[in-house]
Amino acid sequence: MRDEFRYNLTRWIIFILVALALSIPQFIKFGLPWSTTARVVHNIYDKIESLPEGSPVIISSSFDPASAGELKPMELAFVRQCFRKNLRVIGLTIWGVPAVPMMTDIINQVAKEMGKQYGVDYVILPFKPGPVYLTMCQDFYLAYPSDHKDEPTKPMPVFKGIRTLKDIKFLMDFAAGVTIDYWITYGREKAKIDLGLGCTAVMATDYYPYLQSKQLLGLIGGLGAASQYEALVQKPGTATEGMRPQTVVHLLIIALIMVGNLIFIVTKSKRR
Amino acid sequence: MPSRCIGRGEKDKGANELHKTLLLFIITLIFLLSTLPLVAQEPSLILPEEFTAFDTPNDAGKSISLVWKVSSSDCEGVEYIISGSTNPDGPWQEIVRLDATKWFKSDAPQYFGLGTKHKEYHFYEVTNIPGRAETLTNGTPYYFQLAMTNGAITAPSPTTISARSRGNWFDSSKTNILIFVIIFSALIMFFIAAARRNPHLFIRRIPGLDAVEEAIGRATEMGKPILYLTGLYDMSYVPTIAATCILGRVARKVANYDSQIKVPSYDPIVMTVCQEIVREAYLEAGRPDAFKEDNIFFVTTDQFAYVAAVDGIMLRERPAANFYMGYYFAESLLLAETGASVGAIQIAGTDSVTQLPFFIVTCDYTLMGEELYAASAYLSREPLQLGSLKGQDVSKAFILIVLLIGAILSTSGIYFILNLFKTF
Amino acid sequence: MPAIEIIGVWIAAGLTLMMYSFLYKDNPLFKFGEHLYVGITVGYALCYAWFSIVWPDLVKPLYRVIVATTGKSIEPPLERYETWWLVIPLFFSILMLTRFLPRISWLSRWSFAFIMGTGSGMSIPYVVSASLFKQMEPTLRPFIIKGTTTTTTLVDTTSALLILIGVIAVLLYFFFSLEHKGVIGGVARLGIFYMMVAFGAAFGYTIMARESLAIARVQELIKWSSREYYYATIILLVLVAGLLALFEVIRISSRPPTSPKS
Amino acid sequence: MIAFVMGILFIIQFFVPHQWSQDMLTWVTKWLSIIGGVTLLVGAGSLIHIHYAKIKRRVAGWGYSGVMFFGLILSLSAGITPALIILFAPAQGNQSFLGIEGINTVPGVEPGGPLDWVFMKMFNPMSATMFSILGFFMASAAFRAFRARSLEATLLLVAAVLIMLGQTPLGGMLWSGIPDIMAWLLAVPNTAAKRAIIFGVVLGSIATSLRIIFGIERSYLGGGKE
Repeated sequence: MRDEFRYNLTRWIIFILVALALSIPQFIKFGLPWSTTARVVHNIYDKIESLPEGSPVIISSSFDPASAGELKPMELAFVRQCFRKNLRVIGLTIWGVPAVPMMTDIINQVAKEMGKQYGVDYVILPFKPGPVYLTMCQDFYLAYPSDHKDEPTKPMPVFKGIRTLKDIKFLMDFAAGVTIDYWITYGREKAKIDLGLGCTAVMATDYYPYLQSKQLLGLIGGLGAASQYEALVQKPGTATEGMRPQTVVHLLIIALIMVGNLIFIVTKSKRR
Repeated sequence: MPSRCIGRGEKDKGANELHKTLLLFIITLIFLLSTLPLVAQEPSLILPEEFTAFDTPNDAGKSISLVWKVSSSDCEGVEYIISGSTNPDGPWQEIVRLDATKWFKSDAPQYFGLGTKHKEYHFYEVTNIPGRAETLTNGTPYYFQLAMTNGAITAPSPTTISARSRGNWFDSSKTNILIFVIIFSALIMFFIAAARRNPHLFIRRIPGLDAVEEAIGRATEMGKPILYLTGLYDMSYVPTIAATCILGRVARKVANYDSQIKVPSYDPIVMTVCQEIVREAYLEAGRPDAFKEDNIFFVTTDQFAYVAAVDGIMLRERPAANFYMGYYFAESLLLAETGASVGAIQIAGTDSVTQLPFFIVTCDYTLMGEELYAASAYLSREPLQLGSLKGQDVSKAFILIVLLIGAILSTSGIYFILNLFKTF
Repeated sequence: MPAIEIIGVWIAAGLTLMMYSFLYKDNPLFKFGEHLYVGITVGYALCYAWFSIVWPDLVKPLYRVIVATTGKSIEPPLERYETWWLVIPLFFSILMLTRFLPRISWLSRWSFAFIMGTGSGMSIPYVVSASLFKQMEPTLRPFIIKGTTTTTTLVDTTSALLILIGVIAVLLYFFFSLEHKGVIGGVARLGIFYMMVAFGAAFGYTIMARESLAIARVQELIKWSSREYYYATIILLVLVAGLLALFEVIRISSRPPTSPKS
Repeated sequence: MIAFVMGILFIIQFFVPHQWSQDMLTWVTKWLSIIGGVTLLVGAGSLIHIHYAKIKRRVAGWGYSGVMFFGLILSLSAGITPALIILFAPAQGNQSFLGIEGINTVPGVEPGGPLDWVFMKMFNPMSATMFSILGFFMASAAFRAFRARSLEATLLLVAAVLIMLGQTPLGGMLWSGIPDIMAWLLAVPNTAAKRAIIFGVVLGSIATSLRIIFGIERSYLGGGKE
């Protein structure tokens, strides 16, 4: 019992340290500008900048609140850039039910801010399970006969000139899971569509091989990259705000690893 | 302008003879044209040869390919005009104007392959005739004409050609994939059959298994129990099956050494299976009396409650060794952390890539990814596992050799192997 | 601010803190929150599955097809996908539902076989193409890369060569038909180093991911502790702490005094 | 049998560009989507079944199963009530099929609707918190368990620390080389290792797919050793 208490005590002290590291930098503001932007992040920004006005772009929003902390800021920044470039934005998800309200919330928020019109400048499609990404390659309107409000999709101006996935100029997947694998495996193979990935930091390293093979044009991985994107779009948001506590917490964890290992080495040499 | 245009012909050193002929042809043409009244003074354009139309291969139809040989008067500013009709006598509808320095057959390797001679042909894929239906109709004949212009003069099409589009039954650009799929399937099937006949196909010893024995030995010395977890998946997943296979081996060792093994389960069915396996292991070791059924128990199917319960067990009973086999999610960190802080030897084995790093830094030995399956196949000698593993091994060897040789060859300028693995 | 919003924030803040109470230890508050979470998720999924998929894609089109076949006019006219072919997914869907009838639940296996078989068949060639051939291609390219300067040539060539070596070394590590001895053992060990760097990168990123989520939560909690929301976070924090203390008191007092395990 | 026929059919489909084959792909993917929707219902159903059994048998902690049902009914009613309102609203004109022909999307999911409220105020904070708890445990594990036990673990930790520095602006401020080193680590050793791992995973998954098609892998049918 005493052991268990002592065990928990160390734990609780560390938890309190983390809580402080997370919250104090939210009150004390200090500047932390990025010295460089990662090339993989910049690639996506450049691609969008290079698209002509009115090009259709799909935003595949594949996450739920559990990953929103990381992915929401980058999606906000990306949607903002698309609208600023007057691209047509098609929001959809192939991930799951809870992704739809998240996506609706994000896209609507930016659209309202920038005065974009639903059905003309952007549209939000409902979630459909199964291989819709393949159905879309064949016939967009069979995959999505109607939008999330049950308006028929075909007559909408936003869909002008779109027959299949092949007519989409760029697809950006904000992924908390394997959805990007589907886009790479099916969307890219079948429709030759250009892909970008915004993902949680947990997944980021797994997709570097696809960057080198050009199956992905660029990658925004985690909150750090999201704040870089916010800097590119020149609209600092929660990711930029979050960099302060992020930096402090990282330093705390690095320090904890070092102290822990120091104790480990010392006790090991003593035992000898 | 003509001087620039001839530059193209000069590149072909071997085609001197042809060059001369062409020059002669140009002179003749200029002569002929200059005899006509209203024609411009500028030297004229030479219409290309071998203008052909055919159904575009490797597609669902609704498209016709037009191919013609590069003309010696191709240069910047010169354009080809393609016009089409559903009737051999017109009316003609202009389809497209193409820059004569672009649009080569080599741009479409998905239709024609990667041959070097494709640079000598122009290629355009017609998918619709403006003003007609949205796409071409399969089976209907379409007629095409090819004209050339350099802005000042236009050379009209000498011939009219026709073709019908149709759906194709085989996409030859995907032949390499088909061959791979067939060979790989055959390999897997062959090795599964081979493993059924002879379950002693060679697999190397997995070093992690030595670590397992060491850990059991130490637990016996210390007189403390061993904790064995099988992951959070149910019995229908490969990692769980692998985990139970390894459990059998561990339990036998434990029975021999007369120490104790505890298996807190996440799933009732997994628990029953584990009980059977451990019971059998004790029986084989000749000590059925030492088997305690209560040591293999069901905890809960709730992720965090499971963690809390197992952490509690670790803190109270201080096991000498912890085994984490099977598939884990975020709880891996919480489990392994507690285990490490009570000073147990920890051995993990998982194919969950996101959790692997945590196990590596908190455990003494970690079976990474496929090693888990290999260890299980090594121990169980089950034909399905063993055969698949062997089949994959052979394929891996194949990829390995291809990569090595292919990279060296392509660096020395031979692209044969690289091209074999191109996909379109 | 509308009352419904304020109530919502109080509930959201309360639930967040309930979940965080797991940091203290597993407790009834956390269990309550966890089960509530599962319930809501299931209810939400049920609504969505029915109203967004099964109803508009299967039941409604089929109903319209039936009406159309009986000769009545239907408004709006039938779409291309509204045909009798829909009977096939209906058939497999019904088989799927037999899972709840123990006596004929084996019929649902047909549905699973249909899904798994089709899925497997579809995936094989695509996976070979996208993840095998497409990934082999860049590794097969010439590893001597001429850059604009000698330095870039050197850097790019070394990088390309290191990738080639790394892929081969890691593949060899997962090759089980040869003992890891001598040269092979050495290369396989090199493979381990490559993997450790990759796992280290993943590890660093994972830490970042988890902290980012915590930051987002703390940002919200701080927002909710403002006057605008009637100090929701602060009051609820005190409440949760009080409840935890109460549970602790109850646990200690209800434990038999001579517990053998403590 | 079904798995075999469908599996082989769709392997072949990939290689056949003909319109028939394309149409088949289009339709079958749509069917799979529909069956997927039904599977969602089935999944929810079996969970309800488990918790119902718990309550019926008064298993320890059955009260929490009650909490689960409370949550379930809460969100279900948030979705169904608007549907019922549409159903019984006298203003509805076109009452062709039970009157709910007009419902195609999830009722109440629009911003401000009841289902949206349940989602945003209850589901959202809880699921976000679940994973953020790990942010705290990560720190305690860093102190107590992340040990450089071997050369391998040391390498791993060093790479991790580099990434952690490089992923915040601090890395570049400390030394301008850190972001470059990080980018190189990700683009070279990481790419190489992950690519080889992808090869392994791909071969493994194809082998599993093949075993399903040829009917020698049946564990997906559930129950394993029932």
